[in-house]
Amino acid sequence: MEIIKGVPLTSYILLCSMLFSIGVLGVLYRRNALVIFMCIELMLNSVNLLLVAFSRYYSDSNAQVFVFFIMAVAAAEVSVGLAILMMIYRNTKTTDIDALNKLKF
Amino acid sequence: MLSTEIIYKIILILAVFTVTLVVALYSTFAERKVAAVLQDRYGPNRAGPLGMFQPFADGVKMFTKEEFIPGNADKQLFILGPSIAMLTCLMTGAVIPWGGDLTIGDYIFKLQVTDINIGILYLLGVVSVGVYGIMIGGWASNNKYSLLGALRASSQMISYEIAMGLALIALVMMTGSLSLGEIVRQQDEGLANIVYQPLGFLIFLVCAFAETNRAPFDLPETESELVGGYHTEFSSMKLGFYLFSEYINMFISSALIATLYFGGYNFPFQHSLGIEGNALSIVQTVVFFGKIFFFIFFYMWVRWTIPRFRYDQLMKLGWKTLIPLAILNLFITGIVIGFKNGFFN
Amino acid sequence: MITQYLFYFLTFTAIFCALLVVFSKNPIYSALYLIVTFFATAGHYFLLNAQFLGAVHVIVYAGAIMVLFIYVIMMLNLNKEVEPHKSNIIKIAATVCGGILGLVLIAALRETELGEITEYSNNGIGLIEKLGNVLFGAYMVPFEISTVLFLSAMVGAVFLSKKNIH
Amino acid sequence: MNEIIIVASLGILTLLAEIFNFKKLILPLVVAGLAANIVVGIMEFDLASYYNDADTLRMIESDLYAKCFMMLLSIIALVWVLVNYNFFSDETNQTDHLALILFAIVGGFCMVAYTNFVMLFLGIEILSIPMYVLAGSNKRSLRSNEATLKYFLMGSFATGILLFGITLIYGSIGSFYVYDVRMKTASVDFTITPMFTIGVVMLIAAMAFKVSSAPFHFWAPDVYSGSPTSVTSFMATFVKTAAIAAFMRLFITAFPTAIESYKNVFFILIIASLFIGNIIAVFQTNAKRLLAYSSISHVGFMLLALLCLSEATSLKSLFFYTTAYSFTTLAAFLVLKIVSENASGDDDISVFNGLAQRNPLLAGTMTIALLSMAGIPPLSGFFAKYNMLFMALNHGYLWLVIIAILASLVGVYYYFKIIIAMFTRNSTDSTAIPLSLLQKSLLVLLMLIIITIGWNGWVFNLI
Repeated sequence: MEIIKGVPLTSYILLCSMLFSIGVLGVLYRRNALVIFMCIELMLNSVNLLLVAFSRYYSDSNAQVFVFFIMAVAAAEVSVGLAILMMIYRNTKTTDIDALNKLKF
Repeated sequence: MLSTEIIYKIILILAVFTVTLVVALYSTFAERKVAAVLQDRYGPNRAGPLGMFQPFADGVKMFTKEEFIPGNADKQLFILGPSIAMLTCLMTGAVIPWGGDLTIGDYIFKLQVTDINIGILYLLGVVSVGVYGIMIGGWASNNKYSLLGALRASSQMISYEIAMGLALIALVMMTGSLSLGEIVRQQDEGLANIVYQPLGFLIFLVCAFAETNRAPFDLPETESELVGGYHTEFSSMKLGFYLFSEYINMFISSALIATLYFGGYNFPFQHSLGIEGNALSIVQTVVFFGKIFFFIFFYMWVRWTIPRFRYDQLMKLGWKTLIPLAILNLFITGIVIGFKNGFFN
Repeated sequence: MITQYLFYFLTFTAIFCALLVVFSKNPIYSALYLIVTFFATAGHYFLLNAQFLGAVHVIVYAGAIMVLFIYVIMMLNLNKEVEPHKSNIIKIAATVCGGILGLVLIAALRETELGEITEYSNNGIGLIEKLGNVLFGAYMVPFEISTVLFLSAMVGAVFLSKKNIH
Repeated sequence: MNEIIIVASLGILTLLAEIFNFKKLILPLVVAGLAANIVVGIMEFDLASYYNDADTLRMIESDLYAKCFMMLLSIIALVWVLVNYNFFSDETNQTDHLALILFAIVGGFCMVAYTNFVMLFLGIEILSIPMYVLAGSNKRSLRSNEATLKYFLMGSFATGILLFGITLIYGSIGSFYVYDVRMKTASVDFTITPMFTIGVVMLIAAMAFKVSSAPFHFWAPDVYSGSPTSVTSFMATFVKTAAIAAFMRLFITAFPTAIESYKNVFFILIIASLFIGNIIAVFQTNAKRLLAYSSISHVGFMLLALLCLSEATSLKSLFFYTTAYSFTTLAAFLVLKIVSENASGDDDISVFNGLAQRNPLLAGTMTIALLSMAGIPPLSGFFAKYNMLFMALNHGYLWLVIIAILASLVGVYYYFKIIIAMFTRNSTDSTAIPLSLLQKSLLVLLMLIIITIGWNGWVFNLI
């Protein structure tokens, strides 16, 4: 079967670090709550990929099961998060997080 | 060896591709004929003998129509939408076993493009991606009717995917395999799965109707309320892609119903007929297509018999009837399997 | 050899589309690029011989989560560029922060001497039978507990979206 | 495990109440169930020290630590439900609120008893998701909306960081079981790699976020002040206790030896929490924000126990501190809730003006609670702080003790601001505030708890 010839684990670690950083960058850079949320999904996704790479490296199924739980939690989080966004949109007609500034020091 | 395999796979893929397209093409014709029969009229009969060339005439008409993209539409997405719809519906054929093995010389050729061990998951994945074609198309048109149609279509497909998945899980629990090839082989040894999973079959059938957006669940394109639904703004071959993908979906889901619940390419008493080897495989393929054509006919029969649901009825059916039923089915299946394996002793 | 090319192709796609997720003006383009990123990740899963997770990844992320995202974008009709013009300082600060985080991670993890995955042959850890045994064996308790998570997410989503009669 | 099963079943029962229409009964049933849970827990308490259920497959462990914190969380939950009886009075949302709270309690139990990172992660999420929803349970209010959105976005962001941390630790250890991590890190040939360090630091950051320690505190004031007061009091007591217990458990089970390598991180967390919490609180005019900042400063004290993990009294000090802090905070929020509901939802500090004349019991309870928070002897808050500082002193952190004392002196100022308002200012509205019998008895009960639990150290010696 397809064994990854010549792709060191470090490549996967670097790839996932980059994806994770891009996710963090997006969270800080964007103001639209929906896009911020997508960037968080991107972060979780990079974690998943890294776990699968490690699982392959250690020949250990535990990490893949962990990925399973992360997916489950991501799905639950999305359903709640989008419900929150919809609720806010009903009140404010925007998903821009700067429009919500009632609570300031 | 390897190159023979690759060449064979390429040929098989092309063959499946062609057959799918031809069947879908003639399904459009069959649809009109069936409608005519059910309504006691002639249907198309001018183009060629018995109107056999009608689909080609339709195709030429589609191709030569004006290519029109609305000014406010998102151009890239407007083209992407129909392409995804077409792509996803053609992808499903890859895991369906079309017949037994063919032996030519030293080689054994499987009549299945790939027998991956997660075939059912592959199907679910492709089906769930299929929503994007409609969503993107409806969104890109920048038209209220299209948007409403797309919203309806996507929520309908998401809702019915759940019940479909649950019905499939019961089947998987019973067969213990996610590979379609394996499921069909098991039905050769035992009885067809419909005997063990009648409720699961009914749920899957209803969900398959809803997933393909066929009547009585064709709410995304109700012409009386939404003009044309998500493809209101589409014309020419882009519209053709959408319409065509619907027929391909119908063909593929008929094939799936036959594979999962009606023994696939197997038929009763096939080993006592005295034929075997390549001859048997060919007969099996023919039988398999017979089953598929029956279900395609069934689709049309239902379309011209049962009136369309209202949207709230559709959602109620999905969430309040099918999902509880599917869970019940899952539960019963689990208990029966538990008894068979002696968990309760 | 071919897997190496595939690896680089998928990596490039994933990172390029991830950047586009962040920098696209229109939310729907962000969502679509995110879907492409997810498909690239699924490709990586298949390369790593985790077919089952790859398929589940497509079903869950591309088939359910992103559909919900696009659904919400469509419902809210966020067609236009809704983002107000932010001061460039915040954007630059964000870019610097993200960049520094990335650099730190890469610089620190670059040195990791863990060898190649090649040596560890395929023993079917990604196959569904193996995963099922682990999930319903050692991970039985978390599996059951996660039902509480789903229930609370369901109740929460319904609670937030239903209209109150006041 | 029993606690989890009991409370989760109560949650499901609550949902069934909506279907089968016995909503009127459900609140008494839940209260009875929570009380039964506590009774069962106390009966099993002696078993706890050696009771290590094998059938939970090394995912949850009922050791003494877990048992004590589960009991504390159960009692907090029960008192909270009683205190916020009218939070569930709204017929349309009653079962939703109750079910979400019960599920959150299950999450809290998982967080204090995990032996595997999966359970830690699931516990945090099960606790957080209902909290995201409840923070926004006042759907029409923009402040509540903002609170829920901020909480949700930052909470999920922290989850991402937590997961990356767990992954990197897995990458360098090869296991998710905390005891495997301990074994590997304690062995001689283990060297701390950059990957491990980044993993641990990310884990610390995420947990610091969950306990709202500065500099990861920025969400807390907004979320606390935007959410409905009942939910805020749950966050400030239950969620904080569960989070700090999970944080502590991480270090006592997974990296007991690593704490020395990362103590600089903790110095930053502690000093920042003490100063930011206390100093910004001085300028607050909103009572909920003030309590939020004060809770941040208390986290600074709690984290001292993590820093001095090798001291024998660290667990005891932490347990006692969280107990004292939780009941004090519950009392303060109960008073705030009653007073602000009486002032049609206003939660500015000025609502406390002249409270002593309007209702002496309320003013008395609030005074006791605030004095306890400030650390005035002989209230429990004093003993809590004393134990912590004594332990830090034993560990040789004299400078840290001095900083902590200085910071809490600032705290005395703003606590007294409220007390002075209650006793010397005159209110615009001088009508008496009526109290129900339940509220009166709860106020007296909480007051007694605050005064007495510090004496002769029985709570301290439980764990």
